[in-house]
Amino acid sequence: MAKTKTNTEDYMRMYRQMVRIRTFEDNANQLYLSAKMPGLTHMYSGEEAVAVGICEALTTDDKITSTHRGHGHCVAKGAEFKEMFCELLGKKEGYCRGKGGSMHIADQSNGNLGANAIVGGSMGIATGSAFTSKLLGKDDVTVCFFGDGATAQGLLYEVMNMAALWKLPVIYACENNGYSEYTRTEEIAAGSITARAEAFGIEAHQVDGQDVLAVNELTQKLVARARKGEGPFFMELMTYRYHGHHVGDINREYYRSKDEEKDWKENKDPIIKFRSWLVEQGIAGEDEIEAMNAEVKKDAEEAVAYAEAAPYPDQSEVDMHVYTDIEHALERDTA
Amino acid sequence: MAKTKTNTEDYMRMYRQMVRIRTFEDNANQLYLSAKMPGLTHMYSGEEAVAVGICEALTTDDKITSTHRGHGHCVAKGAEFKEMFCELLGKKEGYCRGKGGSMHIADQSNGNLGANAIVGGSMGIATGSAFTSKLLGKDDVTVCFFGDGATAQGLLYEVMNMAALWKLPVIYACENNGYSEYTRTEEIAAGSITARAEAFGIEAHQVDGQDVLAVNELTQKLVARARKGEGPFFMELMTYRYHGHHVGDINREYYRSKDEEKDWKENKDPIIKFRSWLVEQGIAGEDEIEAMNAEVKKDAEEAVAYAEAAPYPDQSEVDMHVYTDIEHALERDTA
Amino acid sequence: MRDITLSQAVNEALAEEMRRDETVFIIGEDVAEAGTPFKVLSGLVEEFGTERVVDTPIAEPGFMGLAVGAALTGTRPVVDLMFGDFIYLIMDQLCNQAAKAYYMSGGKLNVPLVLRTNLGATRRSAAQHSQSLHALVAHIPGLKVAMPSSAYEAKGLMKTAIRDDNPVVIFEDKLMYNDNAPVPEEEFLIPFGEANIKREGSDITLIGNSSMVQVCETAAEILAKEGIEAEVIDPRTIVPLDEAAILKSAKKTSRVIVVDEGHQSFGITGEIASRINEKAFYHLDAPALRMGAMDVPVPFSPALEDITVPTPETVAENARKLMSREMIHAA
Amino acid sequence: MRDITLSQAVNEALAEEMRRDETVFIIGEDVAEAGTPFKVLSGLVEEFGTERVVDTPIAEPGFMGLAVGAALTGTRPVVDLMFGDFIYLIMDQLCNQAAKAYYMSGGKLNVPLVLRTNLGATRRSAAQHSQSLHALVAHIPGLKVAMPSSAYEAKGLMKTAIRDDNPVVIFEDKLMYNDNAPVPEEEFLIPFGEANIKREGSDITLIGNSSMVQVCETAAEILAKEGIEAEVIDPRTIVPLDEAAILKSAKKTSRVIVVDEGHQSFGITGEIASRINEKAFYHLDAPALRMGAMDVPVPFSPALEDITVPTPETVAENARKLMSREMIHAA
Ligand SMILES: Cc1ncc(C[n+]2csc(CCOP(=O)(O)OP(=O)(O)O)c2C)c(N)n1
Ligand SMILES: Cc1ncc(C[n+]2csc(CCOP(=O)(O)OP(=O)(O)O)c2C)c(N)n1
Ligand SMILES: [Mg+2]
Ligand SMILES: [Mg+2]
Repeated sequence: MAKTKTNTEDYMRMYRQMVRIRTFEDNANQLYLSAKMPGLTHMYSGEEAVAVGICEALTTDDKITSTHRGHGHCVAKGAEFKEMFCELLGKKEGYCRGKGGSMHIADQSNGNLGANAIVGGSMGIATGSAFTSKLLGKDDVTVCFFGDGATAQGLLYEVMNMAALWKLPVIYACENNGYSEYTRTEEIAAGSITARAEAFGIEAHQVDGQDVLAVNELTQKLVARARKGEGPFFMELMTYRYHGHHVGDINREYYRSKDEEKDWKENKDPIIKFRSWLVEQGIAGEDEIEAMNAEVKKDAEEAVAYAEAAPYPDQSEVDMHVYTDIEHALERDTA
Repeated sequence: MAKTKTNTEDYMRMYRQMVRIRTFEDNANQLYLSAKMPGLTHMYSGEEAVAVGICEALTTDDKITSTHRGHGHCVAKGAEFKEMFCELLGKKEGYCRGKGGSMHIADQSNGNLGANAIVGGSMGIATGSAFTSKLLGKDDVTVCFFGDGATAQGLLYEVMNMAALWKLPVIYACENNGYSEYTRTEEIAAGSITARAEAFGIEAHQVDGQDVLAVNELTQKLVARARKGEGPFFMELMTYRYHGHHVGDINREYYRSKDEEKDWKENKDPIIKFRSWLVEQGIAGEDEIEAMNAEVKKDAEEAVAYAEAAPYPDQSEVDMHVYTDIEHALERDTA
Repeated sequence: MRDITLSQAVNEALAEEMRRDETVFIIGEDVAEAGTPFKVLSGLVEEFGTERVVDTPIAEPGFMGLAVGAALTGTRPVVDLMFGDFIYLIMDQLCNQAAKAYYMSGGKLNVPLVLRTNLGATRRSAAQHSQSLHALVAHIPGLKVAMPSSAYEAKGLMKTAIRDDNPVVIFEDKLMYNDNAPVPEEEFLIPFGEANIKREGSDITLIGNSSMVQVCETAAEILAKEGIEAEVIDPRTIVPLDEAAILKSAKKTSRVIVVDEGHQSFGITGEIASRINEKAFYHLDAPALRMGAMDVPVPFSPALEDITVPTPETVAENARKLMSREMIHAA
Repeated sequence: MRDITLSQAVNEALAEEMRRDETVFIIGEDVAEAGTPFKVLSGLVEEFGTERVVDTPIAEPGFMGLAVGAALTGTRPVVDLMFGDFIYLIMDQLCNQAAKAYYMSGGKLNVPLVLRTNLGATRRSAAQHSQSLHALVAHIPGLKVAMPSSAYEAKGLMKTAIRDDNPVVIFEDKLMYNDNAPVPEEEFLIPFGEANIKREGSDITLIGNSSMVQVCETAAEILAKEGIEAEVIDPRTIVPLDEAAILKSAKKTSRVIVVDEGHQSFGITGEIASRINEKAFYHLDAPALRMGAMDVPVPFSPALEDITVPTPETVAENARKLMSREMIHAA
């Protein structure tokens, strides 16, 4: 694995954050399977090293924009289980008071500008966030997460052009998990993804998205340079999603083989790999790791229980938050 | 100048078509200046070698899509002056019965799918036309004209991706005239335009757009290859517009110098250059050329006079051509 | 007549038209590989191949634009837009290009294209996957807009749409894909601009489209038990709109409720109600009442989402008020 | 009070707000280099520099999306969309993102953004540069929509829009940029949702917005000569809509014409007419009459274009008919 200059505490936090994501997703999936969750959701399991490697290189002031597969980014950027599960269940104490749900979870206090259910929908937002930083003379950096499938959206090229022209502190992070829905990346992406960024004069890197230290090391360097005005940058992170496109996508053999899934899970799992490394390097003992895993598991279970018992928003909230200055939007309709 | 295998007749037709475009534009500009033309229009003068070099490499069955600066493409693809001037004046005998005007002039009988007032708006259309050719097993090729400014539209990258994936017989022809409206290309295009196409696996060429033979030679080669299924291709044609962005853009010094304009007009004019070459090569004498010029001038003047005298469409046409199967669309409103 | 689902109906319509006319093809995301996330197109790629059932990259403006160009040059594309909410992404190609080509060319170019998409909330899909945006396209001259309310209409309208030489947008209700309805085995078409009287009644007219037809029918059943005979009208296409049928019913019952799943304000209900008020004014006991979806983004929480759209109960409730003349605003 | 043009009014509003609040910036095509093709922004780049008057590439979805992100993070962008017809290109960023962020985040994120664009036909600009598309955005909850009808409103509404914490779309009339009107030198704001009674009258109410206010005023002058006293109402913002003022006038005159430059069907007129019919039914002598633009793409030919939009003459003509009760449809 790649080396970084982070210390034990940093390593252990990275490990913990990856386990937190996996555990969150396992619980979310369980909520779906037991018909307790409204709607569908997209699992981040398998891709943990991407979100954690990147977000651990950011400060709370730095911003991210997220995707339909956004739980991992949200946890990695500092969110709490309780508010997240409440949101997934449409409860009032959720991050968005239950109005957003899984696909719109946002946590602005930690710099997460929100998940987005429009593929590519946040590319402009991330670029604009970087624009704010430059205009107001701040030094925060924005990371824009999106999938390989999203590279087909023209919006990406429009905003990369502007980011390059104006040297904005934004990092485009393409999570290439090999598929968009049920279609392989080769079938929907001609040429080379990194070359597309380079054609706009943007420095681009491809990196092993299962190696949290490699991701973190690269991100640290790029963030530091972006803060100095050397951005934008582009990263293509090679990774894999373990579950289906969404929790309901259970029979997947028509588009990808069980062997392929098995290979990634057994041989390239970012948590297993990092755990072995931690032990090998003597940074943590097996016991310590097991204890951490157990603690995270307990946290998640408590948060789920809390969220299940938590109240829904009152019906009077339905027309609140349409406009900042109009408490109940539908009042305007009555003469 | 580059050599091609075309014969005298071809050379003379190319020359004539370039002169026809220049003459058409001079008359259109005059109509504007004398307040006889409704609205504004965008002059193609200076860029003639692009439209002619390309369209002379196409058959009538081949398609083109055009832009807001579309008179040149229209003439080059075989249109008549009379119907064109009628259209510019909003007359019934115009190519679009006066409904389209300069920015929507179309001539489907010659394979011109139409000008477009949305910058980049025809990129999808051109790609779809090539899709038809492939789906129906025909061998026609489509050329998509657009400006350097239009390369900022994300749509281009979306359709180039599909064209590359599906090997469609389409040629993207970027007319780089150095400006989009009042902004220099460097200020709005990061990186390299040809590299953007190459990043999608599309073969791209930059060519001198003032050299009609160079343009023609390259296009002939690419068209032949596209017919065989080796497409898509991309061409960046370096050229210059002599007039303002539109006919009303008269004081231009705040965004480009008179010296720059003078240099292009005097030293890089595609018609002057080709004319000298024709004479040098002994393909035509000065007299012959002058006679041709005079004939074109007369044609244009007659067409203008005809169009000025021609009738407007009847008011009853206002709600015709909204739907193919409803003669008068507004009838549906009456019970 | 056998019963089939709305999904099957769409699938059959497409298969039949693709067999009939080899210029018809389907294009969109995951239409071949997966037969769409709703599995509506399952099996078509097996019969027609990937040349005519074309999986695209996630590039809605791009494949919509491509379809316009294909339609202009001799094919009949059926564009599959996975969610109606993505219509915002293709508005330029749909409204500036497809809708206007025939007019701008003075009748020389035309765009025989079908845009298949969907509408409907209460699926817990939140604000960007639950909108009913048919009003946006109905406003644009040059487009036709069809709103099937059952498997029967889904098949008949789709076949008509494919044969139409103009761009047609079809909105299917996401929640109805598995609903069964009797659909003839033999070929049939449903002409555009002809409303269907789903239920006859003399006391009040309920006009609904797509998902709201069922809501109106259920409301009518509730009302029937109370002695109120509601007439239920399904316009089937909102452009063209069968004004004659609507006015006839309005004049007969003299009370009308227009029900729609799009946002109420600046939507479909205002247009239909206005035409009724304008053209049947002296026949009405009360102005046509409008019931659209609330003017709020669709909330995720089930506790909120369910109250944003008209239901049989709220329609029946308003019908009762209209019958008892309670609905006329005070002053 | 001095007279200034609508262009100058917009320019002043922007300059004042940019001086007041350094988070305000302008972004769009040719806003700096050329001060827009209509020269509305001339001089601003000289005062505020290219950092705050930002020329973009021709990438409407891109710079609109960028502005949404900038607004979410502490700035107040004023997006310049050169022609209202390009709104189709940015609908996703405007309607799926900007309009919904505050709601979807449960009140945590908000988008204080102004989208400046225009509307209006009869400029011989043909179908893709002449549309009046305000109905599309008025339909989407979360957006506010302002329609200035003179230099005075252009200034006051723009200043209010910039200070508003929500996304606001302002449609200016392209043909009015050089029209003069008295505008106070001292600072003023025009609150949203407050209609302006442009002219008092007792016989009939004419409701128009943007370009159509002038049309209604001229119609009122024509009618006055014939002894018909028309009241002219300019809602100034269509979202929020000053229903109270509209209903008050309707009840007073009992006859209403709603005039708009957008396509009539499924547009603004249906909404306003419906609200009047619903809430002032028993006060009306006739249903509110609608006069929108024809439901056709805007034709280029002057011979056709001019008849597609309401004019003072056609408004006056309809007013006369309404007064003489000719407008009620036969049956
Ligand atoms: C504009 C848009 N088009 C289509 C969809 C439907 N959709 C949701 S996720 C997805 C695939 C995205 O693939 P990718 O970007 O690779 O992300 P991944 O799911 O692999 O993480 C699609 C097509 C959407 N939500 N938005
Ligand atoms: C979508 C869109 N945005 C903006 C415009 C306004 N506009 C018309 S032409 C033009 C410049 C186009 O530049 P380029 O593509 O280089 O073509 P050129 O005019 O130089 O031939 C602009 C911005 C438009 N018509 N459509
Ligand atoms: Mg993917
Ligand atoms: Mg140019």
